[in-house]
Amino acid sequence: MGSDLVEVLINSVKLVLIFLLMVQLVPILVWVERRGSAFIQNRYGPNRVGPFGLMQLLADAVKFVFKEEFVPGKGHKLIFYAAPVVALIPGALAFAAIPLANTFHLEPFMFLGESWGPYDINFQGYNVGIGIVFILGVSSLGAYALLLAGWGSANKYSLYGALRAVAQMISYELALGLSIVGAILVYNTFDFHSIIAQQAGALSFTISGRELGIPFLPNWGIFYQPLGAFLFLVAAFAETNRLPFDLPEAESELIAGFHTEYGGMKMLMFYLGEYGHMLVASALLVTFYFGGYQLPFVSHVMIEDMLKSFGLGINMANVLTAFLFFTVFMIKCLIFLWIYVWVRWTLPRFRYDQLMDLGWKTMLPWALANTIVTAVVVFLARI
Amino acid sequence: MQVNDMLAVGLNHYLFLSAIIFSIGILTVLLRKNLIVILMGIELMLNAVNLSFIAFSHFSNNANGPVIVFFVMTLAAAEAGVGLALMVTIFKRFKVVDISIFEKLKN
Amino acid sequence: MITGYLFYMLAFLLILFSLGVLMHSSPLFSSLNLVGSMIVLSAMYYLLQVPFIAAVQLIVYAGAVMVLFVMVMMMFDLKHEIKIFSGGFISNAIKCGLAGFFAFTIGATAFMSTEMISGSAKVKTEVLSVKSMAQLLFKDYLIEFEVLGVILLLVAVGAVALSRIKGGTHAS
Amino acid sequence: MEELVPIIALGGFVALFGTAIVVVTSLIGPKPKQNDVKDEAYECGIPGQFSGHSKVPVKYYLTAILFILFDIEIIFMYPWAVTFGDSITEGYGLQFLAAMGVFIFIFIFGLFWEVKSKALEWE
Repeated sequence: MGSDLVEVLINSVKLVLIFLLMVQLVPILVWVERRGSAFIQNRYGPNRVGPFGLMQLLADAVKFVFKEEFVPGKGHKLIFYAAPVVALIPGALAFAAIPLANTFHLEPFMFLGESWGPYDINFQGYNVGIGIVFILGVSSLGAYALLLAGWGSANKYSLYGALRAVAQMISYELALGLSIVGAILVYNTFDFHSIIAQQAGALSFTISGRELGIPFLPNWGIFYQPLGAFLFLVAAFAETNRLPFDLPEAESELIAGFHTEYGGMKMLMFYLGEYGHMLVASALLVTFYFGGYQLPFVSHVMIEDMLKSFGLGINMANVLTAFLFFTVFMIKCLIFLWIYVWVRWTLPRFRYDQLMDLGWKTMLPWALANTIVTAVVVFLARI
Repeated sequence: MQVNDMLAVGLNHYLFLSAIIFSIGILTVLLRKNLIVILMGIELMLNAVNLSFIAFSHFSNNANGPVIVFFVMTLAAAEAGVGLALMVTIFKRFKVVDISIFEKLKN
Repeated sequence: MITGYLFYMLAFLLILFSLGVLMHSSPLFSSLNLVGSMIVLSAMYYLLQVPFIAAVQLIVYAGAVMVLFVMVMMMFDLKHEIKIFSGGFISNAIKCGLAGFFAFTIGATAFMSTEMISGSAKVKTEVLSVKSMAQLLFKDYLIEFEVLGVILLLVAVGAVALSRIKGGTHAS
Repeated sequence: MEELVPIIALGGFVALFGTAIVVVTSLIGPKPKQNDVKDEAYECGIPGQFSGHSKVPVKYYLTAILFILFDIEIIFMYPWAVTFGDSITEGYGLQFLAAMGVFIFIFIFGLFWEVKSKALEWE
């Protein structure tokens, strides 16, 4: 975790901050979702509490805390309480593995009368090296929260909702996993830092030794893997149980799905898990296909030099650049999160058989075709 | 010195752990009545063997272990799939998932 | 140093979860304990510097096989079993004794050969790269790899065929 | 491996955080009054009908089993995809392509068979 006290301190604070970032984003996303859907449906949405209804979230949180504690009579108490806690973990673990900004360098500095450093600090919770496989592994644990919630509440609607949700999640996990194979073929690595570094600069292909470039487009993965990106986006919608794939929560059939019996803070924790999954999916999409934290055509060295020419110290310039890239990354993520809200009010809900057909008979073959075509093209281009 | 000796983990620590897990798996298979739990005991035994494969490969600097573990995982998953398919069929027929069903197979 | 602490912590958890599989009277909790031991094993593989296998352990075992187990448990809705062990006291004692003897034999062998193992083994410090694994998988073990593909196909066919068997009154 | 420490630390922290929320809200919130009707499973007002052995379609389980098998086949593609570029530059790309080609052919055959046999039909 670090070689000396300051590094351990920095890394611990970083972990907590990244988790709190995820947790704090949820109320904002709920606000965006409510205002956004109101905007799309031509109404106001929450607008009484605070400016633009921003304080509504705070009021809701207070209300959640003072809700009555309730466990269904036939339910299993331990499992019922454990499910929302389990729902939080996969999203948090996965999000902390994604780099949010460039690795920045700290020159030796004085702190508490001693000299510390130099450090190279990753703007991420931990660097696991196998990046995407780790995230797939951790997020596949998300199914347990649903199963535990469904079984623990001893309600047939909950159980059916949970089974539906799990069947849907695992079906689309295939398409999700296979759509990334094309991108891995292009990048030849699992590591996020390396993937992002390969997307720097302007778009350029190397086909059997000759260099072809399109100078006005950034070198983003979307131009290499358009079909893969689209399949990934659709599969991510299904993985997070969002409309048009929110069959597990179809209120006309299943009341509210696996969290029918939940209320108050426990319900909110399921929301945290769901929005955490959305955030991870958007962050992965940005990292794989939209250049990650990078600004198109601008490297972090250029910005650091520019800041230094304004008379800032080296450490200050590096930290400011990292925060700038962090902002860029969050803006890119928020654009995709807005697409989640947008699609919700644009497309109607699927029927369950249509959903399964789409997953198994449409997305899976297309993802397979994408993989084969990418492999052949990579082979022909590099030979 | 004493603490450092304790904390130096070698191959035999992993092998010993693997043996313990394997024995617990064997006991699960031998002692439990429920067929699905017996299947889980088999999974536990396979995992114990996987652990020793990985430990051997780690301490002898060899990449063969992980590849074989990969194969074992695949076969274990296949075995679990067919095994559970059988369990569901047995449950449909006998309404229990117990090794006592084997006594009823005579007629 | 830190590896030692991590090893003992993970080993303790692993044995605890495995005993949970063996001892818990509810099959559902047995399977949840097995999920726990799979996750701990994955952490242990990470400790042994094969992160790819650790992730595959999470995806295949914890994320797929055990989900199936837990799902089947929930479908059957099995109650706590009053009598969880088969056989009588004497036969169980013999079984326990045999398993204990087995563990003792392996453990004793492992400890007696301490000199040999720590003498000849050079501990690897770098992470096993996926590339060296893939080299083996797609060159040396090529036949086995393709055969595994066929086996998976056969299992898929078999599972579908087994699920088609009619019997009892359960909804199909 | 050093990175295991922060992963375990974050997992433990999140678990503690969640448990703390559950415990604290259960202490702060109003205590429930015991009530037989309230304890019943919520089924929109009609009397509860949850019995122990609810009939869950085997369909879900069949989907899960097919998922496992295809998931493993996809996992096998990951080390291949990562190594493929290097294998081309080192001169045995064709061999790698053929190895995975046969595997993917078996995959496609399996998928085709599943679709044909109506194992993936939902009514």
